[in-house]
Amino acid sequence: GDDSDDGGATGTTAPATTAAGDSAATLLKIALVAPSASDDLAFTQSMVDAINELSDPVALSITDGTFVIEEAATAIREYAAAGNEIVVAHGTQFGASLAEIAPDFPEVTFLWGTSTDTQGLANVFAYSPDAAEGGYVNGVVAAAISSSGSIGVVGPIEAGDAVTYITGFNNGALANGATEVSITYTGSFGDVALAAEAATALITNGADVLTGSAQMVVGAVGVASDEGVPWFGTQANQTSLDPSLVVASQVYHWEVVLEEMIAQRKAGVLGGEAFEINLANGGLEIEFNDGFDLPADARAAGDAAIAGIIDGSIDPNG
Amino acid sequence: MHRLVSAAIPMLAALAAFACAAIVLVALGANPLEGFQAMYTGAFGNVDRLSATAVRAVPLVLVGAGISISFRASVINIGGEGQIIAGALLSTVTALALPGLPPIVLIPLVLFAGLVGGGIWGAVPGVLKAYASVNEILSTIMLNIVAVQFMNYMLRSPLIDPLEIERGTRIPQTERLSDNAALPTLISGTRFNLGVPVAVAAAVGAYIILWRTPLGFRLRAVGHSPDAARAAGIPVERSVVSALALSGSLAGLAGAILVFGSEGQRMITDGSSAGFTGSAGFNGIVAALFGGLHPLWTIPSAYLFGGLITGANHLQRVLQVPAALAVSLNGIVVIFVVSSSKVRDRIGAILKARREFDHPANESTSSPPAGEVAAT
Amino acid sequence: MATDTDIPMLEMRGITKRFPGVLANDAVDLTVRSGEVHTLLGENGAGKSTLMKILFGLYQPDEGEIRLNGEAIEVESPSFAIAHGIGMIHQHFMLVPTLTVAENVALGTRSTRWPLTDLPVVSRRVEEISEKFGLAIDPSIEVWKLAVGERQRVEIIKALYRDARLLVLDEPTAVLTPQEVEEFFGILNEMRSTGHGLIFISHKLREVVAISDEITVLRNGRVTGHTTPAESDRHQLATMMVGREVSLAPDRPEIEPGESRLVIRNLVVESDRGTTAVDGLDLDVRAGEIVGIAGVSGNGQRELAEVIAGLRDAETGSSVQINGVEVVGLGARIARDAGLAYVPEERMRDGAIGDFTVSENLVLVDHGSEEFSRRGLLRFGVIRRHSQELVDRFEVKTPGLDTATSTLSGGNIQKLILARELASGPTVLLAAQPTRGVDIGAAEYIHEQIIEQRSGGAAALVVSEDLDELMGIADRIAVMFEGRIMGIVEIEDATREALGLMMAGVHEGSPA
Amino acid sequence: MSDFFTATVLFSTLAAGIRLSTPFLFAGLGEMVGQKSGVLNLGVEGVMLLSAFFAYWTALSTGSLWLAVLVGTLVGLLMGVVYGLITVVFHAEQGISGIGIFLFGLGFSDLMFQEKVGTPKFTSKLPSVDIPLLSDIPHVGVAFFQHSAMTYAAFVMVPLVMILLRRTTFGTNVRAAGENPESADSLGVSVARIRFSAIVIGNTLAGVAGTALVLELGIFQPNLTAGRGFIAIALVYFGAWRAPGVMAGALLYGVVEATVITWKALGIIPRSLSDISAMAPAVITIAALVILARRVKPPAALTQPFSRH
Ligand SMILES: Nc1ncnc2c1ncn2[C@@H]1O[C@H](COP(=O)(O)OP(=O)(O)OP(=O)(O)O)[C@@H](O)[C@H]1O
Ligand SMILES: Nc1ncnc2c1ncn2[C@@H]1O[C@H](COP(=O)(O)OP(=O)(O)OP(=O)(O)O)[C@@H](O)[C@H]1O
Ligand SMILES: [Mg+2]
Ligand SMILES: [Mg+2]
Repeated sequence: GDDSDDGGATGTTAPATTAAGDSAATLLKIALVAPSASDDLAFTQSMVDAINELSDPVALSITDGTFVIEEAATAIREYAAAGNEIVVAHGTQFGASLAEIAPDFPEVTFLWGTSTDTQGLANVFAYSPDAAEGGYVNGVVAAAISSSGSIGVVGPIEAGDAVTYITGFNNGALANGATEVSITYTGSFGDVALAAEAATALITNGADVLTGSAQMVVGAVGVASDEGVPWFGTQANQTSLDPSLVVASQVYHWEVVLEEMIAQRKAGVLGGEAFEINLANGGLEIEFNDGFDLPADARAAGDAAIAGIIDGSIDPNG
Repeated sequence: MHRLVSAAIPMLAALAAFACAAIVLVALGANPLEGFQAMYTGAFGNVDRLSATAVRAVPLVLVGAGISISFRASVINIGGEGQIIAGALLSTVTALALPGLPPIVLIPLVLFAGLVGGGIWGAVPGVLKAYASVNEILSTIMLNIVAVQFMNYMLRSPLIDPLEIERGTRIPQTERLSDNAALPTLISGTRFNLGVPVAVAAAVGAYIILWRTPLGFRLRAVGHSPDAARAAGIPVERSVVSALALSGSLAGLAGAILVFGSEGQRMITDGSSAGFTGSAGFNGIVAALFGGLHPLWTIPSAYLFGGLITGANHLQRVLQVPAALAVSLNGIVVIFVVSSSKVRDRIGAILKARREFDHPANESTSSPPAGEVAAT
Repeated sequence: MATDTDIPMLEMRGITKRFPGVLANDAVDLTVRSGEVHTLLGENGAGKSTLMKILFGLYQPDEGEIRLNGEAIEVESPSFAIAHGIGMIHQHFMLVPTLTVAENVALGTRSTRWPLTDLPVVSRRVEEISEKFGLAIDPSIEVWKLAVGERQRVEIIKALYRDARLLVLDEPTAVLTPQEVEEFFGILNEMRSTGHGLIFISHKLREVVAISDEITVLRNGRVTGHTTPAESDRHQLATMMVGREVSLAPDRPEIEPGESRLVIRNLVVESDRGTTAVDGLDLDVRAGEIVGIAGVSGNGQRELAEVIAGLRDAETGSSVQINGVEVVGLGARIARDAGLAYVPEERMRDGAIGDFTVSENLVLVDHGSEEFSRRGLLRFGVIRRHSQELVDRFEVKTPGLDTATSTLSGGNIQKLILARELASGPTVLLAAQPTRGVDIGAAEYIHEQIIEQRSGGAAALVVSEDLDELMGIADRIAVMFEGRIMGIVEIEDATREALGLMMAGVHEGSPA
Repeated sequence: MSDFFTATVLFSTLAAGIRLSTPFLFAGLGEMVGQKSGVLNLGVEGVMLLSAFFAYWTALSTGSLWLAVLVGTLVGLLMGVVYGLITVVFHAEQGISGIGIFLFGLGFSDLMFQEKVGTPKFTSKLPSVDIPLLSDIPHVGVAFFQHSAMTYAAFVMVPLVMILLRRTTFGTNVRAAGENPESADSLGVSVARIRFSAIVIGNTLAGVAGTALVLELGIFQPNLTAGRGFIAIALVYFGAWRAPGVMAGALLYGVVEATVITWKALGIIPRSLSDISAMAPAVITIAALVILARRVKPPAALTQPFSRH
């Protein structure tokens, strides 16, 4: 079922990221299909950054902003047919399509995330973050700096990665003395105005620290920033949104597992394994913002939580 | 002279559209000629592309055929998005409930469930309009919002794949649906599946309903003049409900096909309606209006529009320009070319000529003298 | 009366206008002098409105010349016409129903308080004009609330407000009651005496004879004659326009009426405005008789007809039976299934669908019957044959069966509706204003058809404001006043005077 | 539980509702003016997005909110000219061209954002203008008198639009063009010019709506409007083509939205019903219409292109 005559058209693909001087032919050809924009300061950007961080330069093609699942499926199929060696399907929602496509291209390695399993496909590597870990650490630090003990969370819909992060956050905050974690799901990934009003409502109701997940949280960050309420980020370093109020961000370093997957492919293993980035393997990192005047004890609580999670003494999901 | 002008206008419109697109492409540092070439190959380049375009056109054909019915009855249905979702949900539930049925039974059943789901979601604004004077533009827009939230709720909670709960990943999707419900691929190696002929058949059905049946006659009568229709004994309120229910059921069928003809074979949400429908609920309106609100003309019109979408996506991949470009290009082309009424006039003229040639009634009345009463 | 100059106010020379398949005007000449009422007479579709629309800039002529006060002009748009003192009162009202009278009048004119409206100023001028020409109207009322006669006045005021010297009146009286026509003629006389030029179009010969100074007759788009009331009487005029003898009083064979087919008891109906429109009405119409309902419009006739046709609900306790079937509030289908045929008053709104083809309109009521549909599909062959037959039988002038009905002339649309309604072989016929706007030849034909139904044993109820019409065809005439029947007169005893008194609400012992 | 009923929460919810209704109000009034003239504009969402982006970009690159408001408004005006050309001059089908504008706005604002801005950044936001004295009234002040200038402007637009439509010659012409263009034409009113102007006004207001939305948030995102343009269209039907009616609809929708989000934040609405409760504004809007049971007809010539033969 592969349609080889696509090669001609897609062959013109300009390598987006090529170290100068390298001839594209010798580079590993990677294609990325992702649901939001490459510079979204969140999920998609984390993967683009990671690929750019790889030790060996690659020839990268990107199809981003394909939130329509069927369109993403077309792109995945096309990239596979066009001779890319690795196709990254960067979106949980693409998994079902991948189950159909991957068997048609046994020579291609597909990376699929976030997912904890490969659906039994031999040429699929899965990757996922244990977002609860960073959530937990953020929660611990948040509780430490909250004077009211009331912390607000703004989420999109109660599903996927957001739930994992928020669960960890909730556990961390409550474990460190927070009295109340108010979690609000706005019902939308895109409604910035609603996220802003959610943050306003949380603050009115006494929250003095906020966090949130998904792309609409910028609305909430804006409100936090106006009200002088500290903010915790996830998925990417959100410090640039407010250099004085963003306390810390959980950042995804996919390159940790990407390197491993690429190595496996070079060794002839095309897939079949699930990888996780976490604090222990350095795939997850809590980046503290130096611009925020974080009390030493809060920082210490955070570092302790990180250590505890790494050594297994703390279960962020528990 | 006048002829020349009216022929030139759509050409100029097309040129203007391409000129605009070219400017944007150049601004993005891409070669416009390569871009257009990529667009063409992406949409119609080979069997595989043609099939992908056909698959992309399926929801547009269905929504468009449905829109033709409702607009002909003077009911403006902007609720395609919600109706697609409703049809998809009901067909999904059906497949979840009866996974073991053989394909020959299950496939028609899930498609029928799609029809019913969309039909119900269409009938609601119909009833609201007919019996509570709630304008359908308002109610269909609002019901789109309700449908999305309902889908999110269903996929997040009652219908969620148990594995997702178990693993804690909580992705809002159903388990993989029974393979017995999967729409078979008709041209192997391509994505051309059973959904395509089903959509075409449904459009033909819509045509037959509108122009060959008493029901369609009534809908059109109500559309043109509710007062005259009422005085002639036509049930106006019921016709309004039928129009929206029919229109919705075709959109619902599109929803079922999106689920069971998809690569994924399960229903999943990204929280928005567009993620699932690809905005077919809106784009179907374009297909229908460009097809002159004629269900049969909606087929080529949807195919062209589908090609515009697949072509623009392909262009995006080939030239590595942002995906948002594809959406803006679609907008530009729609604005310039599709909305140029001269194009519609021409289509109208073609339609008219066609009607004069192969009007079915003409054939059957060849016996009585064509004794038309001349006006002079 | 005429001004002393030789130059006529308006000269139209050799005007030709073609529509697809129709030569609407064929080298038409028309001369109008100031201070005269010049009548255009002609059958439906003869081209009268077309000629006038050309004069007003709504259509462009294919050939021909227009001179206004001796000067050649090219009327490229209505604003040009208005600027040159031409006013037009259209066959179909050109009013914006949601605007007030003053707003309608002011539309398109300059405001002294621009950009704001100057409605008080407009209202004052409207009142002046009203006073001068006797056109009573409240400028602040919204037009949709007005009765037809009042809307007519607004149209005239609109023209006078713009200082129209030459005024086209395209069938202004078609919708007026006899009283309103009287008043209206008063206004025209006033305008004539102030040197206005008036072009008048009407199918009512009695009016034409009464008001005209000059008469031009059109047939098939061509001028076929020129006369004055002094030279020609009604019969001659009728002959001139139709091209053959027309009988103004149709034959009505003697028949003994049978059982009651339409029985109305204690009918109480509310109007749209919430007032009581029909107030405890009882009436029987028997097989083989035609009952006329006379009355000044607005006395409940419309509501009565709509209730019988199943289009309007009545208060509880009301009863209307068609062939023994109760139909009140059950919808038009029930009434029709019980044997009713209905020719509505507003033909373009309720009677036919303009965008449907002639053929589609001819099966509008019966499209779902066994005859026209089988196994859920329409039978186009049968429908076409049936339509062709009706078009031939009822002499509907149309280029073809697939012609859009809206392009037919008014009279032909009315014929089409009658053809459809009568073809079903009704046992009860309800016809409201059946010949309104219809030319004399067509009216004759419609009357014959209604009488033929009567002969066939149908019960017919004809609502009309045209007393001549009712006196010509009815067996009995019931006069409605304020929602009740003032009296019922057998045709032998009916006089215009007696009926007129009853219509005005004066009680007189009814002879029956 | 009873938290919601403390005055503080109650009135801040009201304030949030008023904030949320601001874009609806601008866009709804604009759509209403267009519809009154007989033109349906389904492109509101697209125009809002374009204006939002360009206003944001201006604010970001110049730091001037005034300039941003001006640019956002002008973009709306420009789109009005474009839409006017398409529908009035070329007699295009209104449904298609509106959706074309929607698609273009959605895509182009996203494209420009990625090309010109990329990583989201905050601009300064519209400052809250506290009305002297009134804003000090406990609770009431917070709810009604501590809003941005744009919010006050939206409510000031209500009487302005009423005056425009009811008291000016232009307004009379607009209503005539939407109700009976033949009649307007027969009196020498240029239906094309009137409709064109009405469309330009309508789109300008849609542009202001997008501007108000983005400057209230201080940040742009692709598809920032999240369907608000379509809701604004629906609210015109809710308001039965009357400015106060559109205002009532905008407030109803906005306040219900604010209430739901507040109740979620307070935990009054359990998380399991988060999506179900998000239906509330839509459902309540429909329900309100059913209860009101009004029978108001749209302008008679709505969606009908006009041309003389
Ligand atoms: N009576 C009929 N029987 C069969 N086919 C018909 C009939 N009327 C129309 N059609 C078909 O429908 C098409 C009409 O399309 P068109 O868009 O011209 O509709 P229309 O006649 O203008 O409808 P409307 O009167 O509602 O505007 C023709 O191509 C013809 O094939
Ligand atoms: N816009 C049009 N398009 C096509 N044909 C038309 C149009 N207007 C009028 N006609 C045709 O031109 C002829 C003359 O019509 P016109 O309306 O002038 O008749 P009329 O004398 O005013 O009739 P009536 O007494 O019924 O009003 C008719 O055959 C009519 O069908
Ligand atoms: Mg006429
Ligand atoms: Mg037609």
